[in-house]
Amino acid sequence: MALIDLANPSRFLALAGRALPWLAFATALAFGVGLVMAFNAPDDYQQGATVKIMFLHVPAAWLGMFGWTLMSLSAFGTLVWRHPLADVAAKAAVPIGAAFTLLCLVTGSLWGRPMWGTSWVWDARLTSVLVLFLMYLGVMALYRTAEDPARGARAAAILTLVGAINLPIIKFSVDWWNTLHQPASVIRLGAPAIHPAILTPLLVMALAFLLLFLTLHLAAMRNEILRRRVRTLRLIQADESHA
Amino acid sequence: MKELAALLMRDIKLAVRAGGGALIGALFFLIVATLLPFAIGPDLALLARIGPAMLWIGALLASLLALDRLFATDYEDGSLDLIMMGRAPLEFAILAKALAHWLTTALPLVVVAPLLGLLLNMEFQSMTFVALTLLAGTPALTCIGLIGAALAVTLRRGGLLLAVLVLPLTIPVLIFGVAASNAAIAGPVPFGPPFTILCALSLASIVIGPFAAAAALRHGLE
Amino acid sequence: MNLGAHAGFIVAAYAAAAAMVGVLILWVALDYRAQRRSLDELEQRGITRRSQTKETP
Amino acid sequence: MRLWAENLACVRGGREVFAGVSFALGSGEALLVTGRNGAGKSSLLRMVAGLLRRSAGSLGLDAGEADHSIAEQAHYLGHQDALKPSLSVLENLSFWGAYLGASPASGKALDAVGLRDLSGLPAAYLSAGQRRRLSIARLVAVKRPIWLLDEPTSALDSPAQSQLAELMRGHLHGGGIIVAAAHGPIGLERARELKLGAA
Repeated sequence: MALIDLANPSRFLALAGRALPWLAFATALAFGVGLVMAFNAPDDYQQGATVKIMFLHVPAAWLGMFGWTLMSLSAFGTLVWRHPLADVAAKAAVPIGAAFTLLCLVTGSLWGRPMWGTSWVWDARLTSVLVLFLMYLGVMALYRTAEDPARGARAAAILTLVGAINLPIIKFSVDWWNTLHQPASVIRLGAPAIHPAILTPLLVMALAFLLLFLTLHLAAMRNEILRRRVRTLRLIQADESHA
Repeated sequence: MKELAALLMRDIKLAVRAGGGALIGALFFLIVATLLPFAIGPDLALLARIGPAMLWIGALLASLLALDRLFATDYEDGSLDLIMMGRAPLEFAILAKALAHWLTTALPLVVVAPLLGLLLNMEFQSMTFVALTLLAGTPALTCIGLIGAALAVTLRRGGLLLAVLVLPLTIPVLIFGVAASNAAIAGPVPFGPPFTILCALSLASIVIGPFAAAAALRHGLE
Repeated sequence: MNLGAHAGFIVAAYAAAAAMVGVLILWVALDYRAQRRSLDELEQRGITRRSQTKETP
Repeated sequence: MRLWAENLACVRGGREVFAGVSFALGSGEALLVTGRNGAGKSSLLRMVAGLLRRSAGSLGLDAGEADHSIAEQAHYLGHQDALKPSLSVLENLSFWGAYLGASPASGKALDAVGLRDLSGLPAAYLSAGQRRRLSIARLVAVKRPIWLLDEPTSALDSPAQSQLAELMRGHLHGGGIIVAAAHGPIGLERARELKLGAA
């Protein structure tokens, strides 16, 4: 199934219709297994049971970044290969990626609360995730203001690629910024020792999150194609009644 | 009265729909508040102390910069002419537009403020007080900004001109807004006096703003 | 399975995750229904895409 | 009802656009304002609509509703269509209906300009001609005695122009007054002409 075959929206819609139930089933299964393993995982010797929040926090961070990577690939599709579904994929991925990044921030602050005594601390990694979240909101705002999808597509693609190039730079500068202001009161949010009994549930949860992302993304793409079809039909409706 | 309700609803619908400017102010506010710690450093104690001031500056800029398009879009598509030919007095029509703008731009700021208080490591109690002062102060910012927006239309140059024209006028609101918030948090000064003055400023500007803006529109438009 | 002293935070985290997933699923489902409805309404009015054979409305 | 003007003058940016313009229109009468571009046709209309300050001269409406200004008893159809792209056809029309008049007849107005079956469509999708017809529908939706039309037929195809002529005839027949600015005839048979910038 060459990528080009997917180019035809109607075939994509048919495929999405068939694949969605299976994907949804796989996601539910993965979550079922993941949650059971997460809750039976041993407590971390240092942080006790709060380590269970990590099973949400870390996968959410990975998925937030996965979202932006997916958008960057789609940006290439829009700008370089002019693939008709590229912008649909990018636009559909933005809210989902933003939601996962937000979840990462929320679980991060809930995890930090018992340890640092405050719900937010300018830890380097958490701050970079916050910047990523702001960039997601920027792209969402851009899509919201551009009424005509074609124009919005190219603008969003460029912003996404510029963002992708800047993310490592931001990560580096935030790390440096964090070490520069090494406040005594902050315990470095060191990654907990990945004990196998904790690692496996983490990976399963990560898989579950990934499947969830893909399911939602496929469904959101289907919605976007329908939305654009409504738009074209409305244009035709205006032309026809003009005749 | 019905005309004003129709105008209010139209402006709210326009702001909320795609392309409308409803949440852009809150987003700007979020980004401004997030940038500050990068400049000041993650020193939580310092951030907590200057938190109220930061939130007020952010809210001030967010609500003013979003005002720039208040009359400009209506002027460009010809709606402003018809609004001036309505049965309702222009002052009340402007007040309806101001209310619509306040609901869709300034109110989200008040809602987002406590959330940003988290970033600046402020206690929950101080966050609610800052939100309260913002709630009392943002009507003044909107109504003062009205005058700038009307002038910007007649002079046909929007953007930063509005901020330059209007920012000096908002200094009293800023002073009493931050004073009230700090009084609530640190508090040698009692919360009451600055807060009541802030409310007085808002009430005064709700009266002055629309009249001045209407005068500017009437005499400016060629 | 005892969640220890900070049980509240763990529950809060999982609740937040569930809420977020719920919102996303709801958004996708409602959006799908809304687009389907506008599409059916338009097609009912005999407006069809040019790529298909163009019946006169 | 009588709309009159006595030696109106308009000076903009130090340049005298026109001066000494007088006219009087009774119920059912129409005035066609002609002249080359820049002669001040639009300025005269905007002045009557109260959107432009008079440099000199006076303007009045006898026997209209006493406490309402001319602007509140006039429709103004300018070059722009005063439509919001994100609002639908019906939303745009019913807003102006509610804002400009007591009980707007939006449905009847949409039928009059043939846009009824597009009522749910956002205005962004309309063509220039359709936008112009939706703007004209405003005149039908709300009853106002005076119509100030600035090149009303621009962007209208011939069926729409005859539709407009029909509406204007109905308005005059009902005792209304029309002041229209245009380059050529716009289907107003018994209209007096006022040439601006004859110099």
